[in-house]
Amino acid sequence: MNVYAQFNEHEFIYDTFRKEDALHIVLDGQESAFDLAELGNGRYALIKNGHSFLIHLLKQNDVYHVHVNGAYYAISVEDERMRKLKELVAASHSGPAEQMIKAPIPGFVLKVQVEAGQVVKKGDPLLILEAMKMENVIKANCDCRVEEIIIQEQEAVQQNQDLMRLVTVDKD
Amino acid sequence: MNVYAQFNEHEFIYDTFRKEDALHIVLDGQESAFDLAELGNGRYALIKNGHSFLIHLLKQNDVYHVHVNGAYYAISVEDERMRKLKELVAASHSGPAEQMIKAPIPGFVLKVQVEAGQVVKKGDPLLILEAMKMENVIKANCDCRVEEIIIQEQEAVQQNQDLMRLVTVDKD
Amino acid sequence: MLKKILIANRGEIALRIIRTCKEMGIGSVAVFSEIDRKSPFVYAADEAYPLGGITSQESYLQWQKILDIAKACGADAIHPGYGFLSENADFSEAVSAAGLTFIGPPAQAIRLMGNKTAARKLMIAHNVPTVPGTEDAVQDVQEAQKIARDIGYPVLVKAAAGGGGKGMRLVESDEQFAEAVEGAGREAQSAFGDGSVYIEKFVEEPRHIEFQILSDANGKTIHLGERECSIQRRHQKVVEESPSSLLDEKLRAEMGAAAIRAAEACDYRGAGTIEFLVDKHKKFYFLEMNTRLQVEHPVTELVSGLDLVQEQILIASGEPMTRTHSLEQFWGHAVECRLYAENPENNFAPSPGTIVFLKAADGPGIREDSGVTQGSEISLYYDPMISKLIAWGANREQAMNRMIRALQEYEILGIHTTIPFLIKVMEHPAFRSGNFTTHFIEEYKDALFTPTEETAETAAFTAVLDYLNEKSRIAIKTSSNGKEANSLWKTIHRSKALRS
Amino acid sequence: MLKKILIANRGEIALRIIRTCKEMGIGSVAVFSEIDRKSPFVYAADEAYPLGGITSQESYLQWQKILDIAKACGADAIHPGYGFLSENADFSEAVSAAGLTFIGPPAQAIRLMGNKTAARKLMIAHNVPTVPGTEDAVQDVQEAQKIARDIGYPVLVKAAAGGGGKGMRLVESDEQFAEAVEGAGREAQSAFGDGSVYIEKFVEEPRHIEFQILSDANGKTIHLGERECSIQRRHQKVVEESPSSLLDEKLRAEMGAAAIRAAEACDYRGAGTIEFLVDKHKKFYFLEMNTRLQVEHPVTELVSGLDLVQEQILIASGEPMTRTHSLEQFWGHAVECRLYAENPENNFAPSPGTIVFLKAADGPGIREDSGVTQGSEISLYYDPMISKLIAWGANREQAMNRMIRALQEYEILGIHTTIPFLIKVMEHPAFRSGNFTTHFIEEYKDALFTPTEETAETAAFTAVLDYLNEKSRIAIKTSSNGKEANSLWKTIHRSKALRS
Repeated sequence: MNVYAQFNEHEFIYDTFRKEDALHIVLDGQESAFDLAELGNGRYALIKNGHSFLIHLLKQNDVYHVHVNGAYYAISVEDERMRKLKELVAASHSGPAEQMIKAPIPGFVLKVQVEAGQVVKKGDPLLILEAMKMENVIKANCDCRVEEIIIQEQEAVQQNQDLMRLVTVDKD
Repeated sequence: MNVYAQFNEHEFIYDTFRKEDALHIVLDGQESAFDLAELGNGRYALIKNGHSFLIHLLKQNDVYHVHVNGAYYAISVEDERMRKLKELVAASHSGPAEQMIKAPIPGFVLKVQVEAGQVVKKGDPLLILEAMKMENVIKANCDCRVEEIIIQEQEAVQQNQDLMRLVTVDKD
Repeated sequence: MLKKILIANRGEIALRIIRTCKEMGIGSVAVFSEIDRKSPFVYAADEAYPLGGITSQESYLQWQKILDIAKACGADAIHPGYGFLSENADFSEAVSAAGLTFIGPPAQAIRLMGNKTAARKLMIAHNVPTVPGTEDAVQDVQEAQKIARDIGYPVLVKAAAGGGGKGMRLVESDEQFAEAVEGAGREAQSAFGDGSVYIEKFVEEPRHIEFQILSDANGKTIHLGERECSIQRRHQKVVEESPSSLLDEKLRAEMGAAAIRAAEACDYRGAGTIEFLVDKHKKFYFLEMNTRLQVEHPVTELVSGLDLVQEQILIASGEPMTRTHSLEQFWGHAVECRLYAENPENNFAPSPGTIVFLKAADGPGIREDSGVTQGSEISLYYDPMISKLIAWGANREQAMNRMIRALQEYEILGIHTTIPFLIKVMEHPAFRSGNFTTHFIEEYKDALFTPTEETAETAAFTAVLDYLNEKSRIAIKTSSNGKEANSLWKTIHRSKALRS
Repeated sequence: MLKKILIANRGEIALRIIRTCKEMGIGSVAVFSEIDRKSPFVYAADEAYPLGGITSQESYLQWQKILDIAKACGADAIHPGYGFLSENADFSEAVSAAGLTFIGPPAQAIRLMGNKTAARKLMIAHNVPTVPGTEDAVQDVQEAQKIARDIGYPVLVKAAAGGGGKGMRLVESDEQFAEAVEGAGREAQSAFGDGSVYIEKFVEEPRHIEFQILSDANGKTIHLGERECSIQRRHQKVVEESPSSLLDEKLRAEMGAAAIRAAEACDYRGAGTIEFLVDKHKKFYFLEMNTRLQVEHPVTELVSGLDLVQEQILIASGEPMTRTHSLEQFWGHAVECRLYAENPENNFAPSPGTIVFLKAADGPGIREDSGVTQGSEISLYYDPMISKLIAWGANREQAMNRMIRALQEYEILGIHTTIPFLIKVMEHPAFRSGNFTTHFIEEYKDALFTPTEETAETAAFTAVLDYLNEKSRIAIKTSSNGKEANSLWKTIHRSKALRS
């Protein structure tokens, strides 16, 4: 069965199957010999084709947060079945999808940079949240229209508090 | 209620009581103001009369293994009731008490230094156990008579394996 | 010698000071906010007393409480660290008035150097170069042009009431001047209702280079060489090193002498730092003086062999300093990276949380000044800097290589840190060449913020293994009717492993 | 320059070598036993291959397997570390025969210095002092007495077949000699059935002082000063430092020159150590040469600024060494403490187990070369040394004070370590004075093994709190019918806390 791992714009497509009680993982026709030892606390010692790594892995909200050699990756994984299921759901879904923007950290709303009804592009700044004396720009994560602005400037917000409701803009 | 804490030849006798929902601990007429914060993993931050300590505490087989400032203490604690109970049991117990000497670590019996029937003093060497390329002397922990020698020289032993049976010698 | 020192600070710098106290046989007293009860600096100190409160305002800035604790516990001195009360002249005075020793300069020196205009005038009077420009706004174009010619082009024309780049012009030659002043004036007039402008020398390819100075109880001042602090993000230093690749012996001697003049000008005592900007012509200009211990002091310690906190305590005790001459020969090279609990992938957003696993880097040439440990909770209330990693090498290349090695092996789980970003800085060709300016991060941001792809496939591979393992566990769980299932790894991971 | 190095070792020294490889941009290959699969040195290396097996014999001593792996993975050199195969001349030869570079001296030098009698003869021939004595047993009393007079009293008379002190006599003057030889001979005859005896110079108040040497590819040899290693337990070094308090410049120059002669005598290449005994008259005697990297090499690194593993790799690559002159000026002072997984309260019994919490010491002047991490399992199969803590100071006192500070703040839970004992060594007046011999631990064992009482009451107090807390929890549990009870601390510990 194919398993897809996505990181930024990259996608790695692994062919995985079980044979003689062993798990086989093939990428681009190359099979990896591997040994994964769990060290506890989300730490793993991986040897893959002789190359040795210490890996930190933490799964949160379906995203794998992975550290290798001081580098950090946020990776999404899904298999063939899940992907097909998702496509079916997406196709059957009518009307624009709704997105709730939540506060990633507790803070203080310094500035709201959009207005209700405004159309924004993915990456456009929505508001500035101040926390730990630092300004944090909260950006749109899709091409959207701002449906509702729930908070106000100068308001203190808790982590995960709803800030804005967006709806995706139909590209067709 | 009195609580006794023993460390080597020292004994600290604490008077402990509860008043107004608070625990009071008095040593030699001096009460301590304290704040104990648990840090996890057996670590505690103790502030006692303004003095601050990081303490490692691990309880094993009724002994508190405590590390403070790089020093190590093995401390036994009992309260008045327990102590009285013990004394009653000891008084009612007839005949000599039996002691089983067990291997504290896996190893190899290099030399047996006593014979069955031999009377030994507390601290006398009983046998030498080799482990990690080091010789470890196992000593008598009481004034005793060697009742039975269970292992032989040149024998490999597991941790906690019975090595020798001793009986306490009546001092009267 | 002082006997017991209260440290009016928290985190890594409190721990740093406590350690020197221990090494000198001096008692140490911590004070702490409610948030910091479980912090390493609290249990590392000999004594600890609660300040109560959560925010800095409620705790570490509560002088009267701090003074009361100091007196009650019999401390004879207060070390303010950096930040918080360290550059507060009134506090310094209050400490002295309470009969205690303030480990820092006299209130007068703090006050003088804390006032930008006064400090600038004092420096000019003592022949310490400052960025040339007009003190007051000029409205006459011809007079302004005369000044611009004196300063030498390029110059900046800046709106007196300005900000945000409005009413600002960069003027590269005399011919452009008149038009630029008029344009800036018009723009300023319309933006701020005030058309007056300043003229200031434009510092080209600026580098931030500072000198560590020590002044003993008699006012005898030495310098301990420079620190290169040009790698900055939003005017916050990120990486510091000593010595600087820019300075040669001649420039070092000139700047060092200027730094000593600056300290002498304000009748300084203790450890202080003179910050300079150096332009592409190696002309240097006084920026400001920090009248306290600097965050980046460890790089100077490594190349000088001194313990700067110990020197501060010696000076405050009226004892002679360890050295009596300025540092002329550096012992190798040292680099410091500040570790922040921030997510560089998300615009350096603070990353509060609990450190669930921590294994610092160790081995040759690595020093760490950390304020946290496994189990520490990083809150949003204080500065997000959690630790400083410092690498020493016989030369700059070895120091950088050791730093990369240490950053790569540093393990911290539960919060985001700036480690991935710092590795990119250390590896960047411009940083490695030693040829960079304070614009480094802005200039190379594309390279510095591109995720590393080298180990991406390995990360993806491990995530896939975990995914498959979890799925098979669920499968087993379901089929065996809720019974606890074993990890599939135990059966699968060895089977293919290491056969090749 | 070498491109990829296989490290035929484990633990801290494997990690130490891997780190230098990384810093030099050289590939590193680990090989590991079954026990070591999860060890830091395995995941720190670029590549790792299993040797299988558990004991050293089954794993790290399996040369052929190691050579096969080295060839298969394309390594061009093997670093043996210390112990295991490091002083095995046959292995060194086999590595060369396989077309790989052995990072160490030629087989011939290993063989020569590995043979005690041959090495002794070679040293005498090259004017390197050895402990005077008879090579062969003497049976004629008068001949023996003549030798004893030549050597100078005190001498030891030792049974040729002896051991355990039987048939041994210390002779302080000529008058006692004849009787002592006869007595020793009789005792030896009755104990071992062989009455022949040796005569050997008795080294009074011996100190173990060794010199680090480096010989480049052309045989040019320099020394990097001495290490003081007199603090030993059962002939195992426990604490090492550099420089030694005993040596003055003159003695250092003499011993350094002798060390260089010793290395040149065996046509040495690479890093090596010449061990000497120094007696109370500051006379020094060659003891042996270690033809490999020494456990205690970090103290020399800190006072010289060199990376000795880097020097080994440079020399093995045929590149010039970093220094071309012997070290005459030390950069401050360095002390190393070896941390063993042993229980000093129980006669240093090994303390295997899992490290459940680990927070190493950090801060100014502290370096650690560790081989373990939190979660590591310490087995009984290998050497119980788990880490080396090294402190640098501007002088000996600061280095010692920093070491004590670091040992006190070092946190390791789950196994016993020698930390409590090391603190006592560091604090002992004889150690602090610099005036001690190899008998230090034996001589002062009463003080070194008396439990610290300073913090005993605090420990007892905490144990009592835990006891009361547990009891009250049981009580609550019982009364509330098995419902999970909260810790009483939450309610009690704050109520009395910090009110005073």
